[in-house]
Amino acid sequence: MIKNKKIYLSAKGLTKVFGFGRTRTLAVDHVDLDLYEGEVISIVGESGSGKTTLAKLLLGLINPTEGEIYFEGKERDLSTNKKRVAYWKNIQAIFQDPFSSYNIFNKIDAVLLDCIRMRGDGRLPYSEKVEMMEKACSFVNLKFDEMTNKYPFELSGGQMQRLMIARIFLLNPKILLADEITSMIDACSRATILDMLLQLRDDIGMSVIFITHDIGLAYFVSDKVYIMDQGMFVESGTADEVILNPKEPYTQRLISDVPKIYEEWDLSTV
Amino acid sequence: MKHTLGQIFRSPKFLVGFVIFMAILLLVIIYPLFVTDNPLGIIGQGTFFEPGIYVNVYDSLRSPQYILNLDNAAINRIASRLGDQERQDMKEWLIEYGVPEDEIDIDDTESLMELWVNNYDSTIVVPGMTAAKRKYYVRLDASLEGILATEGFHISVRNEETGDLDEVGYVNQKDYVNVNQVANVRILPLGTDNFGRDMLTELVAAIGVSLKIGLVAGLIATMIGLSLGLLAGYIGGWLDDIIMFITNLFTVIPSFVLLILISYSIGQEQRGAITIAAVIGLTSWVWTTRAVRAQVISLRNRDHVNLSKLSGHSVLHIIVADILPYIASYVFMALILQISSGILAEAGLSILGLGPKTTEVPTLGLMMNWAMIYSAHIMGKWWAYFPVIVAIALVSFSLNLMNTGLDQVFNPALRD
Amino acid sequence: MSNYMLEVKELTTKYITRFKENVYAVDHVSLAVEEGKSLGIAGESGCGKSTLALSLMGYYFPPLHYTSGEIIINGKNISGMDPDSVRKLILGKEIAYIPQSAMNALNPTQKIIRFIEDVVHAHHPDASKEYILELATERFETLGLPPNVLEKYPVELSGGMKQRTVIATSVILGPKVLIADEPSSALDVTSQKKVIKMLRDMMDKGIIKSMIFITHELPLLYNVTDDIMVMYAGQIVEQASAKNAVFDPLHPYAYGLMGAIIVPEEGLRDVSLRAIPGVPPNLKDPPSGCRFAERCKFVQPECLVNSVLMRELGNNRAYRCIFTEEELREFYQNDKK
Amino acid sequence: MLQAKRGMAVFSNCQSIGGAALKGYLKYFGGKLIWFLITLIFAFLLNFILPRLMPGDPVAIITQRVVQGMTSQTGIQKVYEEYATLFGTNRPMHEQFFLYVRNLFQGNLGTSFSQYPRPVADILKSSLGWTLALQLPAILVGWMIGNTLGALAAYVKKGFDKVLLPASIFLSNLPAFGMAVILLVIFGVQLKWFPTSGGYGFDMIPKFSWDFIKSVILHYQLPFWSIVTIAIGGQAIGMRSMSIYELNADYVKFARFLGIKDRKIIGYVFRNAMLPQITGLALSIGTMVGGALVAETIFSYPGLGSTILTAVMGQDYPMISAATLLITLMVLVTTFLIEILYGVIDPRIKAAQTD
Repeated sequence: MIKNKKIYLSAKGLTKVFGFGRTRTLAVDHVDLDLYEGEVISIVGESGSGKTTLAKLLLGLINPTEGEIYFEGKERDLSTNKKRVAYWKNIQAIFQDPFSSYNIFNKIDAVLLDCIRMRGDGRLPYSEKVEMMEKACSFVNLKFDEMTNKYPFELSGGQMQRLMIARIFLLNPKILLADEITSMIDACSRATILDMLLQLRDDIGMSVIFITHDIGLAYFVSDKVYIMDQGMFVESGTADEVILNPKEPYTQRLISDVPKIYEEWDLSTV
Repeated sequence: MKHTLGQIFRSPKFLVGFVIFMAILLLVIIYPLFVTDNPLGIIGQGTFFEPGIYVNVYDSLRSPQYILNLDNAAINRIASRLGDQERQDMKEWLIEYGVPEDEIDIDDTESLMELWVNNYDSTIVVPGMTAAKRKYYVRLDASLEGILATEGFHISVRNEETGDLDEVGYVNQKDYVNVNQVANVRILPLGTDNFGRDMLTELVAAIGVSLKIGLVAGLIATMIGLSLGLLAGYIGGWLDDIIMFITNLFTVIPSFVLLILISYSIGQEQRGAITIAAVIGLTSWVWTTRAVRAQVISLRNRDHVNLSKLSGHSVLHIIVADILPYIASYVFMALILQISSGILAEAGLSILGLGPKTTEVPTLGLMMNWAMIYSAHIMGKWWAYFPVIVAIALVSFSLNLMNTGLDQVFNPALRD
Repeated sequence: MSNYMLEVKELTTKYITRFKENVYAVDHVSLAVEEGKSLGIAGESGCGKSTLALSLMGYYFPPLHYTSGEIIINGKNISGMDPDSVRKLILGKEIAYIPQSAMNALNPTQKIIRFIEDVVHAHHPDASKEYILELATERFETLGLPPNVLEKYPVELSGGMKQRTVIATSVILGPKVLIADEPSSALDVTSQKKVIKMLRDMMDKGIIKSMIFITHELPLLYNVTDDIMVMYAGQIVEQASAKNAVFDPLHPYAYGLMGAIIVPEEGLRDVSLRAIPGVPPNLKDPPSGCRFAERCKFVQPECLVNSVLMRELGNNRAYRCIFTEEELREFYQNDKK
Repeated sequence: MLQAKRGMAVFSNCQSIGGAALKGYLKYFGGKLIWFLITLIFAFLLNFILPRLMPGDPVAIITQRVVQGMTSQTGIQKVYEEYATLFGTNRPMHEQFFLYVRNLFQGNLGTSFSQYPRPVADILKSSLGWTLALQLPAILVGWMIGNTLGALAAYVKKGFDKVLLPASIFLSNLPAFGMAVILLVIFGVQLKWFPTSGGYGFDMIPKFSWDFIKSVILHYQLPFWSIVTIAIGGQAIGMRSMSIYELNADYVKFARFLGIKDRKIIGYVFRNAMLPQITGLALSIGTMVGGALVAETIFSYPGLGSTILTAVMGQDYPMISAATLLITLMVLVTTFLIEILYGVIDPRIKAAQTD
């Protein structure tokens, strides 16, 4: 069923090198990736595997050393600020730490108003903008009037992360990149966050790229899984293929190292 | 924002520093409103007049006289002429002469004078006393001669035609004048300096100028530091390497030596106060650049900056809205330190004679320099240099205290 | 009744914040661990589990202050002991502590062996350097750590290696009780497994007599500890064997928590995850009745009235709720439909 | 004392530099060395150019002084040309620079204008000895005392910290000459314990007799203590905040929970807080030299400070550029040495250097 969908994003031979001489590090090493409309994929890797660098490459926040990124079949061109903004209308992100995602000197309304301006509705009367913001907040079951002209430090982690999703609701991009968005959130509010994202996927066909170290989460939420280690994709395929019967030794060891509760967790294979 | 302001004004260190600094600032602003004469105006003929109230003798003779019967008036009059040294010498002579020591009490002026008058005779040759010593005693005896006299002074005026002196008035020992009624009275709380200028007025003006120099130097250094730090930190790459190379160069070359070289090569004529401030500013931006760069680098890939990019903001907007507010507190603290070091640098330079031109404007450094050249400190003229040191110390102490207070507000780990 | 390595009765400790407010992060906690057994303590961030770890050590320094309750280690009541003798006789010897972030738990400018010498000399001043080196080498080898680590500086070790070195160091004197506060959560999965294996080996080989393992990762606790306690807002709300706690939780919070577990195992994709709305209460002035009341799906008016006591069910199973076991099981039955 | 024992432990660990680490080391210090040389060249350039920017013509001033009595214009002109060639000021700028550098390497720093026939080199040689003898020990002693006081303020929280911090803030921003003058007045003029100016008695000729040395020691005291008190203030504040940071580090809590006594833990903290202060010393030597120069001029101590002052008064270009170059060199060398020493002492830095 994925096949007849449009292809949103693909990367060919994507590479990123930092530093030179003594401090030269190869963060992303010739990575290939395809993302279809409405598809949820996960990039799973330990810290230092290069998954965050890959995320920044896909987002266009940093430029690749080698390889190309195609958006909707055409090669991506981010030479001018106008082109970059046009690209960012279609691809957005939510980051790991809600507390550091907000500018502490601005009220949280600024975050939502930025999105409205970026959508091109900047000149709408303020009342209409408030209406939009109320709709977005209700989507993430927050009440706008409880939120408005508050400063970030007056909100809880869960509320802030949900406001980030409200932001995505306003921009309704084609692709959302979620970088470790649940690792700072308590388990019991994790489910609500995931449901909201999947809801957006069903409503507007938004495709999601999950960046995570939590293999359980990847298995639970995504259609395709890419296992990443030292900048390279070690294995990729559907969630059941990769996680339930992995072929590569690295993936096998990775899956066996995760504690299980239904099957026996074999501690001898250290 | 209100919340942090509240916190700032609750930190004791900041408050003390702020109060001292404001007091100095107010002094510099308000004092010239009352005392309008030129700080470099020479009013005293002669060097280093002691602090005190200077009453015009001529006018006091003209002003109304009042009779006051004060019992220790005579003793005060003698005491003011008999220093400890003279009392010691008198005691010595009397012992030599044969008066038993326990009878002599040099603190009781009256009994000492009586013994002296009854026993001293310049003709007696005391064994073992040099000729110079004997002449000294003769002079001492003569100077005491008039003290006990009870009659007053006759005041006379030379008559143009006859050429002789007509008596105009008589002043006896109990006549007093009311200072407020004397036409010309000048209070010199800090006396005068070696040129004869009123120290207090000069000091206040100097503090004002030094503050201006510190402010200009501080602003220049902080602006350079901020812009270079932002460029190096945010844009990075080869630009960062060049800026850091220059910064490292300036870190190693001692800024004070650089100051000497530059201000020296400007030459005496162009060295006005503001040029010196500019030179100090141009050689002391290194610390701020380094610190701002470090902070900007850590901010550059923070999530809120990336999100701001993703929300379509321009680089300029990101720098102004997302980077600057985060480092504003640090930059302000750096400014305070730069001002304080600017003032100290100017003072240091002036001591070496490389400070601003002397004729136009007094600065704290210049006043120190003049005091040193005319060795006020060796001759014990404390009012020529000590108040200047205290002024410099107070200004930089208050600035630094404010900085430490802010430091504790902005990084809680340092809170004691 | 086999003897308890660690018994804690009604322990209460508080934080005094900078604004002089009291935060009761540990509120009348009671627990006991028998010899050869290990106890897991699960809870979300901010529930007071890390504070509990520090409070169990019997040694307090600002901002944490002791309020009331008893701590009995290997039969010795240490709650009344003066701090210096607690440090000399108990800390490192009877009870050991593993911090969460091992990254900077070791003195950065000192070799590992020098630090171990200091630890041993704190309790046995006359132990010779050779004896200590021998003891450390033997202990590192039994725990699967290369002995040449002893000559290295912390900065030369990887994250996983540093954490395992910290653990080996803290049990060098064979303490009765080991308190491990999130020992593996900052590590990658592979290093985490090595740490867990090390902890299990130490229990099996009798290097330590008992262990309290504190973490928010429930699948870990299920595989490591014999019993599990669930903590919420400074109080213990559920106490059971590992199996019962995960598969048959009684307290509504525990029920919600266990429903939110995600593990990469077959069949998990079609199970709908459970969520608990709302946020934990502020510990500065906790609500009077049941502290979980405002977030509980099955809340009744009487929950909010008086504080709820633990209900014992025998063979050290208990939960803190006013409903009986049957009522709760019935709620969960029709909640699943 | 604690310090000595700590020092031993420090040097015992530097033999353990393995082969691979050595290669990393050399590459790291190779880079540092190149940067050191570039800075040196830049310092040469600066010291050469700046005096030459001076308005007015130095050679004209000397000829004026020399030709006092002469009347004939041509005579004066000839003397001017002779000096111009001697000092090379009539050659194009870049040629002058090469001449300047060539002389530099031969140790010939040109002849001093103000003290004419005497070459700059030996004026500097004599004053350098005095400055080194005064400033290095003073800066080190000030650094030591400052750090110990700072550490004490951090550990002994209550009384000590409330008193010491404001005092050290006040001390550290007293101007260098301010402290010098105050000490001079109190101990020199009032109490007459120490002489107030000069490096040794005026009537003495420098020789190794006991009373000459006694006189030097006496003259040494006031300038020495005025530099020390300034250094104390700055270092104390730095050390205090460093110690507070270290005291809050996790290893302190972990060590306590293993039963290690506070005295030993404070030993760890002191050492970890002290090491970054060594870089602090390297960085602050530059600024301290400035302050110390001023203190020298107050006591007319025969060091580089007074030499620079007389050179400035006498508009003596070769003297000024040579003296400032010398100071820059001194600072450069000490900073470089301390950086090497730092790598040896602090394993955290050694790891950063070799990986």
